Amino acid sequence: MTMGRLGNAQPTEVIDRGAKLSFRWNGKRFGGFEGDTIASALAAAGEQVFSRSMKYHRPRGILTADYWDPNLLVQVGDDPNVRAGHRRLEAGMEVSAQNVWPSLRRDIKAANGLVGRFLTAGFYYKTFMRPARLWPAYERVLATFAPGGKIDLDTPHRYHDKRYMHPDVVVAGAGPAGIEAALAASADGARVLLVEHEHAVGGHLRYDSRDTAVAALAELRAALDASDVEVLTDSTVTGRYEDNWLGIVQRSHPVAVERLIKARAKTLVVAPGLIERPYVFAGNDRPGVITSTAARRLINLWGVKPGERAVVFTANADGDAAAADLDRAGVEIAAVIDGRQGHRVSSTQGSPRAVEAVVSGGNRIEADLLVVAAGWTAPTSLLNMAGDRPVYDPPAARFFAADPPGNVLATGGLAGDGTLDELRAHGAATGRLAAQRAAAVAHRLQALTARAQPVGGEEPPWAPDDRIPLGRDPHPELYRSDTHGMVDFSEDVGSKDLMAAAGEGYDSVELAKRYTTATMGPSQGKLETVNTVAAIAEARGETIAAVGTTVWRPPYAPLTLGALAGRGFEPVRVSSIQPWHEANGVHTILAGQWIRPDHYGDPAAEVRNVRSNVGLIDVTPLGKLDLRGPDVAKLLNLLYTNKWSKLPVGKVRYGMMCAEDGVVLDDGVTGRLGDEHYLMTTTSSGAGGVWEWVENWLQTERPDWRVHVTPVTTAYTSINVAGPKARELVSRVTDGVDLSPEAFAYMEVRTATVAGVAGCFMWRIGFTGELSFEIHVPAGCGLHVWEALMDAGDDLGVGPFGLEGQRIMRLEKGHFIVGQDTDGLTLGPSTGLGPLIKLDKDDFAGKPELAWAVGRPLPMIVAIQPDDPNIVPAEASQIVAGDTNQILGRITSSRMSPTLGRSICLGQVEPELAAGGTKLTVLLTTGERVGATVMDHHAHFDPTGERLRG
Amino acid sequence: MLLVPCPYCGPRNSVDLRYGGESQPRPDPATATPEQWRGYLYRRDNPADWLRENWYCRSGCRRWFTVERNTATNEFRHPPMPGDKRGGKA
Amino acid sequence: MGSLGRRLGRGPAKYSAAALVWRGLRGGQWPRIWRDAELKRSYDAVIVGGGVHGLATAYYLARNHGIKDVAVLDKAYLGSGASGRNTAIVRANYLTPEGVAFYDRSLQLYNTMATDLNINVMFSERGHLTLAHNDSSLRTMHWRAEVNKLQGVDSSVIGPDEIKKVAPSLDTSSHPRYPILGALYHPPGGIVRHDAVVWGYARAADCMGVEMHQKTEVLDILCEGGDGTDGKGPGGRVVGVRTSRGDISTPVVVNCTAGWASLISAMAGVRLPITTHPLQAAVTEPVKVFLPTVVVSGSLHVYISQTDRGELVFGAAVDPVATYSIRGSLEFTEELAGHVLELMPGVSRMRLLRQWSGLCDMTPDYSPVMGFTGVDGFLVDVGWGTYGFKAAPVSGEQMAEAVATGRTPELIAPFALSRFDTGELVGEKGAAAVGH
Amino acid sequence: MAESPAFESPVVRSYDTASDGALTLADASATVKWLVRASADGAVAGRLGAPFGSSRAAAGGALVLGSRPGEWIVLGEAGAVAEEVDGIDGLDPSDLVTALDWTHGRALFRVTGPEASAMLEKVCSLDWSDPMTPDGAVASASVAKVTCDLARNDLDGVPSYLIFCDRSFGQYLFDALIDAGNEFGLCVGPGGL
Repeated sequence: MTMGRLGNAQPTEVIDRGAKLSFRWNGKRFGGFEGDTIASALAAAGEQVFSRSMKYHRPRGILTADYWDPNLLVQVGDDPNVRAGHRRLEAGMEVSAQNVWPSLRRDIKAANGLVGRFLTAGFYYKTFMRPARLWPAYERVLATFAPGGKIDLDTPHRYHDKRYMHPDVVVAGAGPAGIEAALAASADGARVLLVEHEHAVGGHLRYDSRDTAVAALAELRAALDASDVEVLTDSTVTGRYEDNWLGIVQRSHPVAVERLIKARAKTLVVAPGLIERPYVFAGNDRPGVITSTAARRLINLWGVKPGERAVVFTANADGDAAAADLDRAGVEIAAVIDGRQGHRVSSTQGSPRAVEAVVSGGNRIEADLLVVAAGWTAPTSLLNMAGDRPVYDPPAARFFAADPPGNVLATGGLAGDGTLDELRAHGAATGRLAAQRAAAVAHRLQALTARAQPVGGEEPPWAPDDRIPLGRDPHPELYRSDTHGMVDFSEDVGSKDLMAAAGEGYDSVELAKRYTTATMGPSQGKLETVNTVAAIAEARGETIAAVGTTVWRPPYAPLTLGALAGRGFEPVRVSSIQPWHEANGVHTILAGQWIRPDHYGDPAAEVRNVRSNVGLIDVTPLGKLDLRGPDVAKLLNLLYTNKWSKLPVGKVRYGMMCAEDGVVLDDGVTGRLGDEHYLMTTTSSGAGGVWEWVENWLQTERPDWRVHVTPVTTAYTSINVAGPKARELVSRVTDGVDLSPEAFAYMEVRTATVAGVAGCFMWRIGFTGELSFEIHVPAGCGLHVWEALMDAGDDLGVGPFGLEGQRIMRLEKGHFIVGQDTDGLTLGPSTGLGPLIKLDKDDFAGKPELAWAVGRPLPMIVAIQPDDPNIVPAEASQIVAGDTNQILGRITSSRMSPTLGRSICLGQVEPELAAGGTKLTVLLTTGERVGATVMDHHAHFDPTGERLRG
Repeated sequence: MLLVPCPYCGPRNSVDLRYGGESQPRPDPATATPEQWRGYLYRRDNPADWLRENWYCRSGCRRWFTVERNTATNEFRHPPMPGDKRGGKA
Repeated sequence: MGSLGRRLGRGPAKYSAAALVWRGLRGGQWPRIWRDAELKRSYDAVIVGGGVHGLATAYYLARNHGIKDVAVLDKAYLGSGASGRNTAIVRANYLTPEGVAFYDRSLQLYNTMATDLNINVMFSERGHLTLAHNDSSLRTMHWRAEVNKLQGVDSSVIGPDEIKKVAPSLDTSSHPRYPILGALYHPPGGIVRHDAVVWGYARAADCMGVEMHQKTEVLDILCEGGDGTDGKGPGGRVVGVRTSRGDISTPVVVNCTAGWASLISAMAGVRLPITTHPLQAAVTEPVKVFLPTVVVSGSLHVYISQTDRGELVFGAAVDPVATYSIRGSLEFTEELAGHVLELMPGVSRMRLLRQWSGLCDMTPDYSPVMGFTGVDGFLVDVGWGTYGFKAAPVSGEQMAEAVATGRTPELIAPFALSRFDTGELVGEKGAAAVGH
Repeated sequence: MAESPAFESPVVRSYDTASDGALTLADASATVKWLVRASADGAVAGRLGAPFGSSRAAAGGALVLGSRPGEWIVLGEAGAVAEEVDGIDGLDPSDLVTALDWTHGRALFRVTGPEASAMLEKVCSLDWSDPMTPDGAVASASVAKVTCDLARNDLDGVPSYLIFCDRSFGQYLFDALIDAGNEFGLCVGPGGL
């Protein structure tokens, strides 16, 4: 076929012949106009072959000339699989063909066509089994057949954006019916969003050159401009999810590359129109064989003459209209074959430059263009995304949606056929119904929502569907001619493949689809589903209705990962002291969402400084819950395994929490600040979970208890001052509290003014085993207090220490960490804190499991020292039985202790190995086995705890 | 995205809540046999039908509540939103 | 492959390149993969669920134990459930010794499956990377690696530089939020063509006389002598099955229904430690192959592989809300895309083509429930969560042995239902937050 | 209350605070905020007079937000807040009442301008239309993946919203809001309510 630009401007064309654009196609310079698509510009320049087919590498040309055209996937710069039938031409575009080797014109893999009969669908399941060792080689070859474009791994994630919307009515598809629906809904006071997949509104009117159509489109556009309807073009409703939650991708956003809109529509009107269906016959995928829609789009939108001499196979009015357009465009009509009269096209022959149509009866007609109008596919996707299946209507020769939910309404071609006026009237009626039902939903939502304006009056009744239904024009059932041809153009699956698969037993549409991969390609069944079903029905000798179709799955049209990801929010939390950390050479570590100081260059030195002088650590992420009320003690008794009833004011106590299955959940200290006022601390990672856990107990199991729980984790900046000189340092900045050991003993809490900041809580506790003061400072003054301590302690050698230093020191002290030294099955008694599990309390979380566990031999957490003090077994090193591979435990924590100058560990071991002095074999990650010994105490250092009591 | 009928806030997106699973009574720890207690811990009816279940309005009012949902259709019993789910009835 | 080979004979019914050519020339029709048999009134054993587990169980019953009077019932078509919806990843690098031994056996069976079943299941042994983004997950990777090594499974922790070699498309640069600190690398892991496994087992079982009955729904399980109503429940025994096509008498019913396991078990009066959650997956449009291995991130709840067709296949963790609806959600694809781009920023222009979901039968300890139930003749092979596909061959082999011998094979003893009465759960919980 | 001499906001970066008023983001973290808990229908609830979802502008200038069932946030000048909360815990001995100074615990931002709701629609899934979120409405929701308390508090008829989050998220959320507001020409205004 020979294509070219028509000399005279078409009344409906969208190109600006005054605005020339230059771009490159496979390296060569081409020209086009503003308003062209990539494909229309190339067609105007006479290009006929745009791609090679997946399996046989057959030359492929324009088929539908729109977004769904399976032959028009091209690479544009770093953007693969671009729809050349849809993507607007831009100056300087670098466009190249995909799936060609070495080139579009000469493709060596086209030789596959010759052996095609051996490469029947699913052939790879039947071969390459032996010799098995060769399969990887075969696989590499198969992989080279992967279709599609190329990924440039340096492609940046450009600016993508998202927004939420809560419109009353969303209309998907801006054809005449969709526009009328939007206008009518808007006129009824609904907030309406009209979403059009193409670059402009109008649907099929856009490429209809008849005066009535041109006038109607102008009228509809004017009405839209005058309305409050929000219109999005080059945008697609990609999916309808639960409760009318819609995904809408806007490719035309001024700022973002793409914007994903998440809309909670009160009602959805689905009006995408119909998609023209290819006809199956030998050579139906030859360049020069196009749909009637493609012919009309090429001529009327872009002024492209699709050929010189055409055969038109038409079975409907649109085919007739295409013939008229071709004639007007000066294309010689060699023959019009009327499918309604039972005539058929049975094959084409000739080179890509000349299709020779053979019609039923065997007559051959010379031509360079075969235009086919064989029927329609109804893209009922948005109507059926809840998993229900469309229903086939033989007289109309297409599927219709099964009854969708009441807040989803169809109009336009999905609802039926009719004159333009009938379609517009149905659209308007649908819009009104959508608005009425949206009003009922809006009323209900507003009435149920606490913050909403009080809504007056009765809820509007659920409007009945009194639309005058559209008719269904009779249409001949044209699926396959008397020859076999291509069904799925993007997967290279023919009717012969499908019928063979059905004969082999893959005779349900799902099995056939899985076996042949028909409908699995980029067009996702838009063009090929019905022909696929028809082929299976033919093979089974059953009706299309009996075979049925597959479930439509989202997305309606493919959308980029960039659009789905959007900007990607990743919240991070920092303490008030973060600016100081950053100014002082901190090495941070991510703990959950927290950015925390890991160390400031030399963790071992930080440890030595704490042990000999004094150090400060920022422990703000430590979970803190403010507990108030007369029943707090009861609550603590329920949450912790130990007893809390007798905790005096001013004292703090350590507690361990277990879940209902007895597994260690969290631990921490809780202090009593007043008669009915406590402050609970949790692990940093457990803070959120423990809070929900507490609320759950109070709201569901103990609603009668009078306790208020308030999370105050970041209301306070938490600073732990640790080291022999801690008291000296703290005393220099603290007023109103006697810090002497007699007045303020270990495990006590005071309220103090620190560095002029009142209302600070001061605890005498510490994870490090040193004399420690943990100061909780109102967060707005946290940095101030930290700096005051740093200044005041200059002569004492005060310095910061980070998580790593703290981890080393807690390991020296043998304190376990929930989630590191314990795991998802570690029961309370395994921690060695059995004495803290008070089974004589009448109830507490996990009590039954713990009661049963106490008798049982359980794995135990123990302190372990390798016999060679210089060997630090990696955490997770396994403890094994001698030279065997039998696992008896594992190292859960290990470090070199700067204080002891030797390696130290915590580990979990089988009960029989838990006694102090037991010799263990540790399997290092290097494979070497080394000896180690279980210690008498968890604490490697200062087991009696004199230092922290000091 | 499922709309969950929070009795305090009103309908909320499911991601605003934590799913609490099947609602079931906690056995009396004093008298529960291992089988009863572990039945409470582990075993579930898991019907494809109406289910009494718990939700926590995590991003909203921070209240735990119990509702009935049909696990085959994800329809909530009280209060339903008009129009959605099967049949298109209000 | 023994009896299978005899059944298929040497002729063109057997799959081979030669047969392919022969048919290509002769243009003959291949025989049906399985016969459509009449549903009989009685069978030695009935397997509920025509997925990989049910079909594998039937295959091994016939092949290893000569029990061929077996019916596999499915309410839809074979492989219509999770078998055809999973992301087809296989691996053995589990956390617990019992888990490793079990899945390693499964991997062995996958290795020889193509020749055993005479169908190319396209087992692509391309390696499996589990990324660690923080020190606690890195610690878990080390833990798994050490346990794996002790079991003779090829598995080790590698650093960012080696990761970059294995999968160049990963962003191993210092990353603000999800730095790639290391990964558990498991060379024997890979992907398999899941449908081929379903068809292979069905075809092979069919050859040995097993009957596959599609569109045959089980409505009730007929019991005698149990504590519950109609003789169901502990202490009772199975006498038959009521189906949408009539009653069948049988002494043995095996429940292999994954997401629907609770409903089928309830028919026998057995309450399971299972809740049903959808697991969503998605696939992109094809691009030229660039990702040579399977990539998993537990912290990001995502796993990625690229098929030979060039599509990226994505999976994630199960949806938090228990439901039997497999409608799928937008938020899943949003989260997924965000996480994929965290790992591979270069693919932002790839287009998501299709999303779907399947049902997972989740247990409290991320391990299956296999074997006897206290109702005589009623066995379960359930609780497969997100790891059922990779376990299908060994599960079929072991369940067949349990049915044939009446004893629990050692390999599946840790997965007995009774552990939920004694509280002796399996320790996979730690590692399996994302279970692929 | 923030009696300490030096209250430091969690927003530590400095921004150009020139504002054309079209869309303004202000850091009001230093504002005194109290949290009150009591039964939703007791005497305290009566005195505070802002049921869950609504708010009340007190005569003394404080703003009372019904942030949750049985939970209120009272904010404003120290004196004005004191007027509302002083002695509130003694109001009804039969009711458990908690009143605590939350000034340091919560960052507070105010976004004002005709486009304010359009900007919020980019980062929060609530329906910001007048019927669903009228002036005075109070709710809690995720904003850019951080759980926040939100209140609509128009300024002379111009839509304006208060956003409270955990102090530790303050800097992150402030930057996320700036990013969301860029396309509307957002400016950072001078601090304070």
